[in-house]
Amino acid sequence: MELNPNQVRLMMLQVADAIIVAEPKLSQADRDLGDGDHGLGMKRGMEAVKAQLEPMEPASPEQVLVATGTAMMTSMGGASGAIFGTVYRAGGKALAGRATLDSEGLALFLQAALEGVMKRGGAKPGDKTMIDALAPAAEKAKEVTGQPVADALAAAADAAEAGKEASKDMIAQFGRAKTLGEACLGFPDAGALSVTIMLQTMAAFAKAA
Amino acid sequence: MELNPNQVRLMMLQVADAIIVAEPKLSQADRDLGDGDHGLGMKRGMEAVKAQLEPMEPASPEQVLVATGTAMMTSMGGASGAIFGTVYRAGGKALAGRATLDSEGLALFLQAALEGVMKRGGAKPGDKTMIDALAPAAEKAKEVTGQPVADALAAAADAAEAGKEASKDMIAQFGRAKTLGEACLGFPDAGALSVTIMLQTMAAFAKAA
Amino acid sequence: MSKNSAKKIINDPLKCADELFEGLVLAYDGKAKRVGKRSIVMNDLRPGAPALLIGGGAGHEPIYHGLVGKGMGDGAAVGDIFAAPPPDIVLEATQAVNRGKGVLYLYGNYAGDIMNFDIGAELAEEEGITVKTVIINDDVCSAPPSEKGKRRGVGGLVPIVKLAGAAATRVDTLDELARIAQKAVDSTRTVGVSTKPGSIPATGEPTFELADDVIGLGMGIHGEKGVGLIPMCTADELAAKMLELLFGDDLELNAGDEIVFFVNSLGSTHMMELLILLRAARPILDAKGIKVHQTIVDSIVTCQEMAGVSFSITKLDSELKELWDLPCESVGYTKL
Amino acid sequence: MSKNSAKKIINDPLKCADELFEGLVLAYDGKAKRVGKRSIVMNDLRPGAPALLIGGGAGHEPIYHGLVGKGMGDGAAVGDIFAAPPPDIVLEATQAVNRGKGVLYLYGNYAGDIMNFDIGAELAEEEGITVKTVIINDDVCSAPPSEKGKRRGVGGLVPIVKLAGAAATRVDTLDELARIAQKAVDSTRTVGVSTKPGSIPATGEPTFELADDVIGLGMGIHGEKGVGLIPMCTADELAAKMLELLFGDDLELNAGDEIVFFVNSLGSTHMMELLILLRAARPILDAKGIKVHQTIVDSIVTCQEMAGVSFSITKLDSELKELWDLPCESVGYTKL
Ligand SMILES: Nc1ncnc2c1ncn2[C@@H]1O[C@H](COP(=O)(O)OP(=O)(O)O)[C@@H](O)[C@H]1O
Ligand SMILES: Nc1ncnc2c1ncn2[C@@H]1O[C@H](COP(=O)(O)OP(=O)(O)O)[C@@H](O)[C@H]1O
Ligand SMILES: [Mg+2]
Ligand SMILES: [Mg+2]
Ligand SMILES: [Mg+2]
Ligand SMILES: [Mg+2]
Repeated sequence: MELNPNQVRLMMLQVADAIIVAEPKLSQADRDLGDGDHGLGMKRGMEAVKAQLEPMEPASPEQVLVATGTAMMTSMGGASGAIFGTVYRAGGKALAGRATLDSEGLALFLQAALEGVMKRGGAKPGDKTMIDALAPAAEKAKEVTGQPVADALAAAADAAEAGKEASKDMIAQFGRAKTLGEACLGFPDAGALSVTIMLQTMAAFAKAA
Repeated sequence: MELNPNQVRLMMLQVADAIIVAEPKLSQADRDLGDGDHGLGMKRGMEAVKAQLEPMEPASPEQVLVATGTAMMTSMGGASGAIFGTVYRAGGKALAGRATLDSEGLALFLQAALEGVMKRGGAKPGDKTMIDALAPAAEKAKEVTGQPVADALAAAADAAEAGKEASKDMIAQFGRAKTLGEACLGFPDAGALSVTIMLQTMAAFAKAA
Repeated sequence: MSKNSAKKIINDPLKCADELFEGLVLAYDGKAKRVGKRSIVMNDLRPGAPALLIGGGAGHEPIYHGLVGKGMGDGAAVGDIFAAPPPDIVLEATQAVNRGKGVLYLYGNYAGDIMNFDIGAELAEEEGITVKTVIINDDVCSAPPSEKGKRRGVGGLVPIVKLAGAAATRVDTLDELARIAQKAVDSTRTVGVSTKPGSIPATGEPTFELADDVIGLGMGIHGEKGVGLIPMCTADELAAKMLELLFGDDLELNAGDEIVFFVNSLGSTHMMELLILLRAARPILDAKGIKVHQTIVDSIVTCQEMAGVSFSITKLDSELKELWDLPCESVGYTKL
Repeated sequence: MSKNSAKKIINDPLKCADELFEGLVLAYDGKAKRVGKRSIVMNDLRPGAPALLIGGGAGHEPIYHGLVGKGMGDGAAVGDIFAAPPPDIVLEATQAVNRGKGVLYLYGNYAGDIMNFDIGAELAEEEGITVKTVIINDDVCSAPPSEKGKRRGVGGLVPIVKLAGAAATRVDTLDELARIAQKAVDSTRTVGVSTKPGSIPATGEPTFELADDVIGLGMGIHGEKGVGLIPMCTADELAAKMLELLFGDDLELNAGDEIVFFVNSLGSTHMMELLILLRAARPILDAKGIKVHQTIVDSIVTCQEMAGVSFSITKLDSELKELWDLPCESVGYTKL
């Protein structure tokens, strides 16, 4: 089972709606550790994504995902604009030449996204950023290539969720929480929460598709 | 019965303490109609008065009262610094040549104070200022000359109290409440409250003397 | 000990006026000096010129005492928190700024200021110093145009002091200085609104009450009543209402007129909000053909942590415009 | 609809950044213009000179975008509320300020700003524009001197931008501009404290929590953690603590050194308080023989209605002092 370009588009529209609904939760997570605007930035980005994708008749998953990244990158600003813009732009480009999104493509997407983000921001796993959800998801996706994409997405989402939970026990090294020291223990990273919600929404879409 | 210069000095020290204690009440009255600092200004003035009068060996009531007015005038600022400074300076000068303060002197004092204040600030009775306590007190003092000064002070204090109460029904024409219109109905003027407390304290002192 | 629920960063709440004054003198970096009890006076004063003395109560910083400087006031007499300066302070400032040509007193229309400056003027006259007085009454919401004597002095004092200060660098007689200062007053109107009270350091108490869902339209800088309460509204709506009140007053504003437009925060209203209001106001001015010669967006006329804003308009004729364009420098307002 | 418990005077809470930006352009009275989505650029740019581009998130007005002007930034890239400007905005600003000699990016040390400006620089380099970057990290309480890379950019950005802006009026190469800007950064240290949070317009929520009886010592301008919480104290005690932290850092300050001393309000802290703090701080500086060449007391680096203050010290060598003394003009800071 795999997703055609238009299904990828519809999936990303659902992701956009899910993040928009989660805005208060995401802002609250950033209030605990940062300046409280993560949900607002993500919502702004997702509204730009919707404006891009709604009229689109996509020829490839790459096209949908790169457009998603570009819309986020140019509308959000802040740390997450650059980070999530990079996720979808770098990740999307890794799907060049692929007509559909299957579990192998998912693994490529997540791995390229992870590498792009690490290169962009200099953070590594354990630094209490969204990487702590993204990296386990990418790892898991590599393990489950061959499975239907819905199952692969579900597995990746679970890994992201676990990584997000694990981020509670980390001390931030990047972003606004980096000077908090031990005071950031117990709170999950806001960006990791966004990654988790995104993958969970994708998994739910693929399961229903 | 009359008060010698040192008794006038001791009386004014009691007045000072009474006003200092009443600071919150006076500030609250000004908060209702003005900028909320009347008690603070009066307290500042009364502390300056105490510093002046405590070491003084006065030769005349005039000396005590003019020094009181000068201390208020130079330490308070604001409307009440000019107004109450004028009360004691103009009123005190009217006692020139008098060795003691009797009920006749009280009438002269209050009348000169009233005229000085009206000349200084341009307000008249009914404008909702301290004049609405001072004018009836001055009026009453004229009626009771010949009585012991303690009785005259008590009568003047009662008249001031009644005038202060009557000020509740007036619409301010001067000071910060002048733009309030009918919104100032129901609240007594802060300066009228100060006048009342001063005369009541003087009356209590004279009665005990 | 007083309440400090506003968490003011102060020492003795009863010494705020003295202490801020001492700080202010330091803020002038040697360009102005302390005189007597609580006056501040420029070090370099043009010899043989009439002097401009401004002043008022403290607690509204940077006004008035922060408006002393080159092309601004020559000196200021400073009162206690929210209290006009007493006459002896007015006198010491008068003596220090006087250069034989007399002194113009320029201050806001409050009973306390008038009485104390008047007594100060009488004392100065006794010493042979000529004093003239111009009273700032720019607040259109405090009384109708027919009762200008009842109008308060508020935000418009900034352009007025700037223009009078520029005049003081040029004119040779006190009459001429007074004429220009009066013209600046006559050409200036302000409308202010408040959304939250400030509090007095010494009591910790807010100076007025205002429900959470209303704006005091036309309120004075201490919370004095204006034209009424209106429901909390958008910046666009508020800007339109404030300009409507300004246009409805007796200062004629026609297409082609040039103005200074001053958007002022009363304290804790953030500059973001001032800029959003400016964005709303300018198209309305433009539509009337009014030309904004200079925009000022700042927090200069304040009342502690009070929230609210004022719009001031000063209409510039060619004389005032020339004066406006002169540079000035002070703690509160500087212009190249 | 969002809460507006702070009673902000705004329109759509999600459009604050765009609207304040439009207002800001008007506040420049034609001296600067809007470019692209949300950049502001001076109209008169010295031909053939390297450019100074500043920028950052909105909501901290007047910084950064209010620091564009003569002898200040040539232009600014403006983000949304509390969010670094996206790369396309950085690019459009870069193109507009570039005069063939390259562009210096000067902004605060925040992950979002670094990433977005870096992407902008990559896009600009693709178009053949040389970009250099100097990052402002003056906040001594955010990391020890050994970890300067973790230090935030806070109040010291004002003297830093002023000095870099002065340099940009004089130097001919980007390298020289970057060298001076870096020297200004290296010569500047800030300590900030907070007493009350500000709130985000779009959510109405305060950005952090702080008990009524404590001060956040060393907190950043969004409420980021500093060296710890201390009990609410007097201005004198606080000034001494803040200076102690500044003196304890790695910027050598010896008798005879000349500095700019900047006392900044983070928003709703009133200038009265700033002046009382200045009064406390100056004798401590004097006792060390440090000479204050210029004092600034103002509210320039803010975070909505947040309460708190910062002290910044910039040490001036003869090169920086000469640059400091040049006049500058902007919405946020003007000097004769
Ligand atoms: N260097 C980085 N690498 C990866 N993710 C980062 C980095 N810096 C910040 N982030 C992510 O960005 C999130 C914060 O985003 P947001 O609140 O929108 O940005 P800002 O800090 O500019 O307000 C953090 O929760 C974290 O996941
Ligand atoms: N023109 C005037 N004549 C007489 N009393 C006046 C006049 N103006 C003000 N007052 C008195 O001053 C009082 C206010 O004093 P205060 O609060 O100290 O002054 P301010 O208005 O400067 O804050 C008023 O309650 C009133 O009694
Ligand atoms: Mg954030
Ligand atoms: Mg009062
Ligand atoms: Mg007062
Ligand atoms: Mg942010």
